[in-house]
Amino acid sequence: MATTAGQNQITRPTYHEVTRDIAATLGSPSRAYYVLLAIVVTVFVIGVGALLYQIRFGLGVAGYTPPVMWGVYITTFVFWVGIAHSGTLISAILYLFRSAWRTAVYRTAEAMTVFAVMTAGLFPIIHVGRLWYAYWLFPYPNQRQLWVNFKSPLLWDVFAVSTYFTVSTLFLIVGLVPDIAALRGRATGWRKKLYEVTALGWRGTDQQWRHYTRAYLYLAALATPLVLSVHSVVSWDFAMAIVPGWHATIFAPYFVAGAIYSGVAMVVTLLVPLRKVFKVERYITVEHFENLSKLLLLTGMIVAYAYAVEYFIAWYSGNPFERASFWNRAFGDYWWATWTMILCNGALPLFLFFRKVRRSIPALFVLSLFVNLGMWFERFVIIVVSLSHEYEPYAFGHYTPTWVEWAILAGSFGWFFMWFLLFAKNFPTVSITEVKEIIPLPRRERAHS
Amino acid sequence: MTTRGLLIVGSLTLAAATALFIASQSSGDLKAQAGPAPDTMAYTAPVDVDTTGLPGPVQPILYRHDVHAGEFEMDCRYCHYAVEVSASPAIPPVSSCMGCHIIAGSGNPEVQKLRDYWNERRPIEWVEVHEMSPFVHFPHHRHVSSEQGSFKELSLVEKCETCHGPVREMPQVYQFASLKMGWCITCHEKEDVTIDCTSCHY
Amino acid sequence: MAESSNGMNRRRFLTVLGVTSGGAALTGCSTDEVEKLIPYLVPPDHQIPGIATWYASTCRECPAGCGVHVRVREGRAVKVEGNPDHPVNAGRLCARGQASLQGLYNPDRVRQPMLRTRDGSFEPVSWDEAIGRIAAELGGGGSDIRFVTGYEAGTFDRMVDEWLRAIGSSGRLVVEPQGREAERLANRRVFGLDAVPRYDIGSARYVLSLGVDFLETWGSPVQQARAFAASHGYHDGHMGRYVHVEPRLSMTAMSADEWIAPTPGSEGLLALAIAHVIVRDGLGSPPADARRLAGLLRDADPASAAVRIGIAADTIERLAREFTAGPSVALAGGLGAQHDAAHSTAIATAVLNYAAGNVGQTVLFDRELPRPSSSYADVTGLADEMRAGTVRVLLIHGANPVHGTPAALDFAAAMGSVPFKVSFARFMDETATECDLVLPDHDPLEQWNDFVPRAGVHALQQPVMQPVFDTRQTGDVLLQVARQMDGAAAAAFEVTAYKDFLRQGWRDIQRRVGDRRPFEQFWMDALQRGGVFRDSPLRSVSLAADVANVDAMASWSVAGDGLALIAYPSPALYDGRGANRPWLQELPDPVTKVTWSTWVEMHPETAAEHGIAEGDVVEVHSAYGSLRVPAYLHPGIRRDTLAIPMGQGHTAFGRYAEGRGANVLALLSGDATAFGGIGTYASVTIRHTGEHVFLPKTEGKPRQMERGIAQAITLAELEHGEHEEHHGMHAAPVPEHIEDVLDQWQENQDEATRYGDYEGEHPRWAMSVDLSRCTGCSACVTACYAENNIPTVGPEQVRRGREMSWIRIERYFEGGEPEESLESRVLPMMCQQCSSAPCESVCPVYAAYHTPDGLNGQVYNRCVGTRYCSNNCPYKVRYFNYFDHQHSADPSFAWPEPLHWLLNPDVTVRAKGVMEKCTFCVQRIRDEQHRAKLAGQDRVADGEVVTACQQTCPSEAIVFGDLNDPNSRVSRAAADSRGYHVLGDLNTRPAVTYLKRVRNLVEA
Amino acid sequence: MSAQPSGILASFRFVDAAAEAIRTLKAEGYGDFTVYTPVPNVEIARAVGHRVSPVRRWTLIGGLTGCAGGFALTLWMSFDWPMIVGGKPIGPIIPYVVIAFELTILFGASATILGLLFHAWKTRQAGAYDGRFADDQIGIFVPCASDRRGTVQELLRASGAEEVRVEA
Repeated sequence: MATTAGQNQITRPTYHEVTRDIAATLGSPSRAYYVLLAIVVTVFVIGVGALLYQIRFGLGVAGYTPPVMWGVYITTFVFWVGIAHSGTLISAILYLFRSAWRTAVYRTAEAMTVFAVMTAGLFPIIHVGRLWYAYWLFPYPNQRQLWVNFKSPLLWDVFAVSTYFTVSTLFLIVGLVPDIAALRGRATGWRKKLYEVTALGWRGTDQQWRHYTRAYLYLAALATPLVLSVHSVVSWDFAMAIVPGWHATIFAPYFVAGAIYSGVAMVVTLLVPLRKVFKVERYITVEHFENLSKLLLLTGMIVAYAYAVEYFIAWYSGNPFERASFWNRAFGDYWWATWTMILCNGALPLFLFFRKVRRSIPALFVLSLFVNLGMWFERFVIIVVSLSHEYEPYAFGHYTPTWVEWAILAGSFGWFFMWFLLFAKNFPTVSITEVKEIIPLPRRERAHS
Repeated sequence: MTTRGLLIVGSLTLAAATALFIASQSSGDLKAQAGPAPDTMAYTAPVDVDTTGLPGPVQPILYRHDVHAGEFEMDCRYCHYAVEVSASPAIPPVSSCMGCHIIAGSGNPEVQKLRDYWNERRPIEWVEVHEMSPFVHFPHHRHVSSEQGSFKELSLVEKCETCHGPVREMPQVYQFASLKMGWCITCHEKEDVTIDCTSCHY
Repeated sequence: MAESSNGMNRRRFLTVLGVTSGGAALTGCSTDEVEKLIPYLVPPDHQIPGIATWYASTCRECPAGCGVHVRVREGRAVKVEGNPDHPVNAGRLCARGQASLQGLYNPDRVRQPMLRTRDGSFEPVSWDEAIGRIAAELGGGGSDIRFVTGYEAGTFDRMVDEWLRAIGSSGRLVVEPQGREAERLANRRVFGLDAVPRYDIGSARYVLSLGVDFLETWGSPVQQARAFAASHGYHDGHMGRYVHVEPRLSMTAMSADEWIAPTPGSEGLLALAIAHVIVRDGLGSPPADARRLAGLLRDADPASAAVRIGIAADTIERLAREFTAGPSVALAGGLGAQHDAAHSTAIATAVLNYAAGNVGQTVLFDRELPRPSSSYADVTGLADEMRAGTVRVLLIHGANPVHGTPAALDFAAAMGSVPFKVSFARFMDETATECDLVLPDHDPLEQWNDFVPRAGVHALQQPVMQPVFDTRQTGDVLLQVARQMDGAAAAAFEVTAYKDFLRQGWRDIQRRVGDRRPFEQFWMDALQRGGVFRDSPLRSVSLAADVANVDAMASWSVAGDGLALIAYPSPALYDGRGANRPWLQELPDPVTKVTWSTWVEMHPETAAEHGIAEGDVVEVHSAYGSLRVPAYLHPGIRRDTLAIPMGQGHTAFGRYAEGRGANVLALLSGDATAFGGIGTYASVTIRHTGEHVFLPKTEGKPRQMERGIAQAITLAELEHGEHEEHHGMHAAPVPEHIEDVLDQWQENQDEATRYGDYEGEHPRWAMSVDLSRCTGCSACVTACYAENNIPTVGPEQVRRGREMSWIRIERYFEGGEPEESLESRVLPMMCQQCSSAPCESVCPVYAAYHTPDGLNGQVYNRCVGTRYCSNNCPYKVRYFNYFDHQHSADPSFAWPEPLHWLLNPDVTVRAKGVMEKCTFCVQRIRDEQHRAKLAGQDRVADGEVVTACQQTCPSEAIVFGDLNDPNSRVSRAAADSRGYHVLGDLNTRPAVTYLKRVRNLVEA
Repeated sequence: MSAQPSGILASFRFVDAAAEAIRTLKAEGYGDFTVYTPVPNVEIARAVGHRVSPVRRWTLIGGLTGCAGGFALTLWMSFDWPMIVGGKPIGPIIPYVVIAFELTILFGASATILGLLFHAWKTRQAGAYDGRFADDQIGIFVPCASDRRGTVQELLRASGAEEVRVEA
C-alpha cells in the first residue's frame, strides 16, 4: 500500500471527509454551470448546422485548394486524438509507476480521454467526400464480396482509434464502479437508481477486491502500449506518405510526445476551473499542478527537440524536396503558422523552469491555453504547409479555411465540453476510492499510543 | 454490318412464317384453350393472363414474351437485333413489330394499341425492367458471344436466360437476377472470367 | 446521317436516353426512379444502339476549314475528331475544333426566330411570319441592301452573291478579322499578285517568324503545327531551327530556339536587313533578278538597322547566314503583329523570301486564287454608309462586327440608323442584339454546306444529327425569301432547297476535277471522305516591275514616352467567337495559364516601376479609350511593351461569355490602316488603380526549381552523346557502389511490378510524349474534356485550384535573368499510371488499384473521398469533385440542357465527393478489346487503341500503346536516349515516358 | 444474490484489529466469512490469504486470440480478392502487424473485463452489508448457526470490533 502520499500530512482528510467532500460535487451545481452548458451546446449546434450545409453542397464549401487535400478537419482530428493521450498516460502509465499524486487527477484525465476520442472519431467522417459511405472503411461482409485495403494507414487508424476508444472507456467505467458503490447510499431520486444499477452490486468484499485489483493492473498494462501505438499509427498516416515534410522516421515518437504534451495542457485547462467550481482544492492541490507542469516541461522539450531534428535532417539529408518544404515552412506563405507553433510549443514552456511559474495556477492556466493553440497549429503546419509545396512546382497551391471549417472546429469543442460537463455533474471527477487508498487506514496501536 | 444484314434477312423470313401461321388460324386461341399443345410446340403460352399480380412492371402494351419467344419460338435477336454486335441489345423499333402486326393479331386489343402508336407516329415508352447502376458497363455482345467456361455448351437463348431468366415463359417480364455486383462476381469467378474492376467500372 | 425518324420527337428521345446513358448520375446504389426506354419508330440507317456512327464534315470554327469526323451515338453528336483523309489537318484538331460541339449544344443558342418588339425586347415568331417580314422589307430589292457574312469559301458564298444580284444589289461584305490585308498588299507590291501564298513550313529546315502566331490563329494552325513538327521535331539526329521575332513571347514563340524581341514595330526592318546581307554577300542561291532589290534594300544596312531594332548588328549577319544555309522560310502576318506598318513587314518578308530563293520552294502561290475577301477598310466604309443613311436593309450572317471592330468605330451606333437589320446568328451576340429580326442558322454540324479551305480542297459539310432547335439553314431561308419576292428574285433560283443548290455546285466540281463516275457515286464518295481533295497547280511569280521603288522601310513606333500595347488574338477564344464555349473559357492560356478572363501582360521590371503586383487592376489609356484589366507579370515580354488578348469583354453572347474580362479593341483606332486592316498596336500609358483581383490561373510556380520536370537538351549535347540535363536533383551525390545497389534494387522492383504481379500475360499500356514536338497548344486538354465528361468549374473554383483537367500543360520558365535568354518549356502532365503508384497503397477501399494491364485504375463508385491518394500523388494529377457538377438541380451543374447531350455515354459522370483522374481512356481500351475479341483477334494490335489526347495532337507528340510488345511504337519511343520519367528518382515507375525537348542553339 | 444467510456482522475502525479478527476466525475454523473494505487493503488480503486472481489467464487468452485473429483477418481478406496496390505483395506481413497489434489489445482488454465479471460473479458471497463499509468502516460477516452465535460474537469483540450485531 502506497503510504508515501504526494501531499503533506497535516491536511490529510479522513476517509469519511473524502466521501463527503467528493459526494458534495454531485450536489446541485451553481448557475455558472448551466450558463456554461448552454454556451457549449449552442456552439455544438452551430457546428452541426455547418456540417449539414457542407453535406448538402459538397466539400467545396470548405477551403480545400489542391494540392492541399487535407485541411482543418484532419488537423483537428489529430489534435483531439492527441488530447486523448494524457488521460491514459496518467491513469495507466503513472499507475504502473505507482506515483501517488495521480490519484486525485486521473479521473478527470480519463474522462477527458474518452470524450476527446469521441470528438476525434467524428472528424475523419466529416472529412471524407461521401460520408454516407464512410462505413465502407470497415471490413464487414457485403454483397460486393469486397474487402478493405489493410495496407492503407487509414485502415490502421480505423482499428487504432476504435480500439483506443473501447479500451479507455472500459478503463473509465471499471475505475468508477467502487466510487459509485460508495455514493449509492447518499444519492437520491433517479440518480440513486442509476448508481444502484451502475455499481453492479459492488460491496468491496475481499473476493471482489481480489479480482478487481488484478484486472485493473492488466488493463493498465494493456493500455500503456496502446497509448503509445495509437498516436504512432496516427503519425504514420503522414510518415507512410511520400510527401516532403511527412516522410520522416521521427514521426512516431515525435507525435506521441506531442500528444501527451497537448493532453497534459488540456488537463490543466480543465482542472483549474474544475477545482474551483467543485471546491476540491483540498484534493487537487498546487502539488498536483506542479507535477503536471513538470510533465509539460518534459514533453514540451521533447517536442521542441523534434522540431529541431526535422529541420536538421531536412538540411542534412540533402534532399532538395525536403529542404524546399522546410524552407517554405519557415519563410513561405505560412510562416505565421510555423512561428506561432514554435513560440507556443517551444519557447513559452521554458518558463516552467521557474518554480514560481510551476506553482502559479493562473500562469499555468494561461500557458496551457497557449500550448493547446500551439499544438493545433503544429498539426496545421505539418499537414497543410507540407501539402501546399510538394513535388510539382506547377501544382503548388495556397489553402485558406472557410467559415464552415471554423464553425465545425468550434462545434467540436462544444461537443467535447458538453460531454465533459455532463459527466462532471453526474459522476465523481475525483476518484473517491483511490484518494482514500493513499490515506492509510487507522491502526489501533497508533490510536492508543 | 454484314452480321446485321444476315440477321435481317433471316428474321424477315421468320417473320413472314410467323405471320402466315397466325393468319392461318384465326381462332387459334380456342384450340390452345382446348387440348394440350401439339408436340411441335415447345411451350404453350396461356391465352389470357391477368396482369394484376404478375411480377414486373406494367408496360404500356402487354407484349407477351411468352407468346412470341416461348410459343412461337421467335429468336431473341429478331427484336433485340444488336445484342451480338453492340454493348446494348437494342429495343425493337415499332416498325419491326409492324412487320407482322400489319396483318397479324387483328382483334387483339394490345395489338390495336401497337397500331395506334404506329399510326400516331408515337414511340412506345417501355418501362425499363433490368435496371443497372449507371456506373456499370455491361457489354451484351461479349456475354452472348462468350465461349468461356460453361457458356461453351449454352445456346444463345440459354445464355440470355442465365441473366434474364425464363423470359420464354414470362407473360410480363420481370427482373430475374439481382444484377448486384456480388451476383456478377460469383458467376465471373465460377466461369474464371476477369474480375478486374475496370472491366465494368469506368 | 440520322435521317427519317418520321416525326418522332428525337429531342425527347434523346433526353430520355441521355438520362439512362450519358447524363447518368453516379450514386452508390442504383436509382429507384423509373427509367423509360424509348425505341425508334423506324431505326435510322446504319445506327445501332451502343455503337457509334461517324460522319465526315468540316470544322467551321475558323477560316482554316479542317476536316472532321463526328462521332454520333444514338443520334447525338458526342465527339468531334479530325478527318485523317483531309489534306489540311490529316486527322488532327485544335482546341477550338474540339469545342465546336459546345456551339452545337450551347444552351444560349437562339432557339427560334426572334422579332424585336416596340419596347426593344425580342419575342419569338414563326418562320413563315419571319420570312414574310423580310420579303416585305426587301420589297423589290435594291442597291441599298447590304449583306455582311463571315469568311465563306464555297457554295454559300456563291449563293449569297447570286441572291444579292437577284434582288438587285451588290452590297456584299466579308468581315473576317484575319483578313490578311497586309500580306495581300505586300504581294501586290512585290509580285503584282493580290493573294496570300502557301508556306511549306514542313520542308523548310529554318523558320523565321516575324511576329506570326502560326501555331495559334494565323492561317491554318493545325496544318502549320503538323508541318512545324515535321520541320522542327527532333528525328534521329536532325531537326530544323526556328527563330521567332516578336516583342512578346507568344505561345508560338515558346517553341522557338531563339526568341528575338525587337523594338515594337521594327521586325520588318530586321527582315529587310537580313535580305540586305543576303544580297550584299550573294548568300545562298538567290534568283537572277534578285539584284533588282538592291535599291529597295539600300538603306537597310545591318549597322543602322540594328540600332533601330535594338539588337546587335552581327546577330543580323548571323541570321542571314543561317537563313541561307538550307531550305528556309520567313513568315509575316497575323493579327498579333498587325501594327500600322505591318504591310512593310510583309513586303520585307516577301523580299527576304525572294532574295533567299524561297519563292517557288517554300513559298507557293496557287494558280487559282480565292475570291479576295473584303478588308476592314470596307467595314469602316459600310459604317459610314450606314451613318449616312444610305443603307435600307442590312443582313448579317456569321460575323459579329459590333464586338469585333474597335469601339472607336462604334459600329453599333452606325447600325442604329439602318431601318431594318436582319441577323442569321446562332447566338444572341452583340450584333444580333442590335438587329430587328434574328433568324437562327443551323449549327455547322446540322447543315448542308461546303468549304474551300485552299485551292484544290473541296470539303463537304453534312448534318450529323437532327437540328437541336427550331432553326433553319440560312441558304434555305434566302431561297424561301426569294420565292416570296416578286419577279427576278423568284425566278433566279430553280432549286427550292439549299441542299439541291449545293449538289448543283458539286456537279460543276465533279466536272472540274474530271471525275467520270455517275454523280450519285461521286457524291456519296465525297460525303464519306469529307470532300474531294486535289493538289492545285502552282503559278510561278516574279518581281513586279516597279519593285525597286516600293517603300519597305516604314516601321511603327510608340508615340511619346508611352508603352507599346499589343492586342493579340487569344489561342483559345480566337477573336472572341469562342468565348461562349465553357471548355475554351476554362482552357488555360498556353502562355499565362490564366482562364475565364482578360489580363495585361507586363514585364516584372515594368510592373515594379509602377509598383504593380500580379492581379493589381491597371488602367490602360490610349488615344481611343481606356480599359481596366488585372496585370499578369510575364518575363517573356519587352520592358517597353504590354499585351492584352482579344476575345473577352462580351456584353452579350450568352452566359459563358457575358461580362468576363474586357475587350481590348476599346483601345485601338477605329480607322483602317494604310493597308486597310485593324491596327492592333497602340501607344498607351498605365495607371495603378489600387484595386486587386486574384487571377483565375492554374499555375502554382512558374519555375521548376531545378527539379528536372520538363527537361531539355541542346542538339550539340545530343550529338556529343550527352543525354543528361544537369539539374539540381542530386544535391548529395550518391557513392558509386550505393548507386549500383539502388539500381539493382530498382530493377528487381521494376521486374516485380511490371505486370503488377498479376498472373498471366497482359499488355502494359504506356504513353510517350515527345517534348521536341509539343508546342503547348492545349488541344489535348479540350479533347480530354470532351472524351471523358470532365466538368468545367468556373473562375471562382479555378482560383481555388479546383479545375478538373485530367491532362494539363505545365509551362515553366528557365533563365530570363538580365543578360540571359529566357527559355520556356511545356510539358503535358497526365496520370503517369505508375507501376508502384503511391496513390494506390493508401486508398483504404481499393478505389485506386493497379489493373492487370498496368493501368492505375480508379473506381469512381467505390471512392469514399478520403483524398489520401491525391496527397500521395507526386504528380498531382488526381482531381476531386468538390461540388455536384453532374446533378442538374445543383448550382454547380456543369452541363445545362442541352449541353449534357455531348456527354460521352461510355464514361461515367462522376458525382460529388469522389476522386477522378486519367486512365488512358480506359473506355476506348475496353471497346477495342471487345471489338478484337469478337473479331477473333487474340490481342489488340499496336495503334488500334488511340487515346483522345493522342488522337487530336496536331504535332503528333503523343504515342500510346503496349509496352510489353517490344515492337510497338511506344516501346521504341520509350527506349529513346532522350527518354526520361518525371520525378523518376521517387521510383514510382511511371508508364509515361517523356522525350527531352531538343534545343537547336547556335554554337557559341 | 441468493437469500441472505443468518450470521454475525461486525464492523471495525482499525485495520489491524480487523486483520487480527480474520486470523482468529480462520484459526477457529470459520472459513466462509466475508470482509468488506472501502479500499483494497494488503493487510486484510494477507490475513484472508487468497491466491492470485485467475483473471490474468483471460487477459492472456484474449490477447493471443486478438493477435492471431488480426493476422488471419488481414491475410485472408487480402487473398480472398487479390488486388495489387502500389506494386506491393498481396499479403505483406509488416503492415498487418499494426492491425494484429491493435486487435491484441482490444481482445485482451475486453477479455480481462469479462474475466473480472465472471469471477466476481462466481465467487460472490451472500451476507449482510452496511453502507458504511464503502465509506470508512471495515466489516466482517460470519455466517453461523444460532447455537454458535455467542462464541463468534465473543471472538469478534475480543479482536476489537466496535460493533457486533446478529443478522437473522
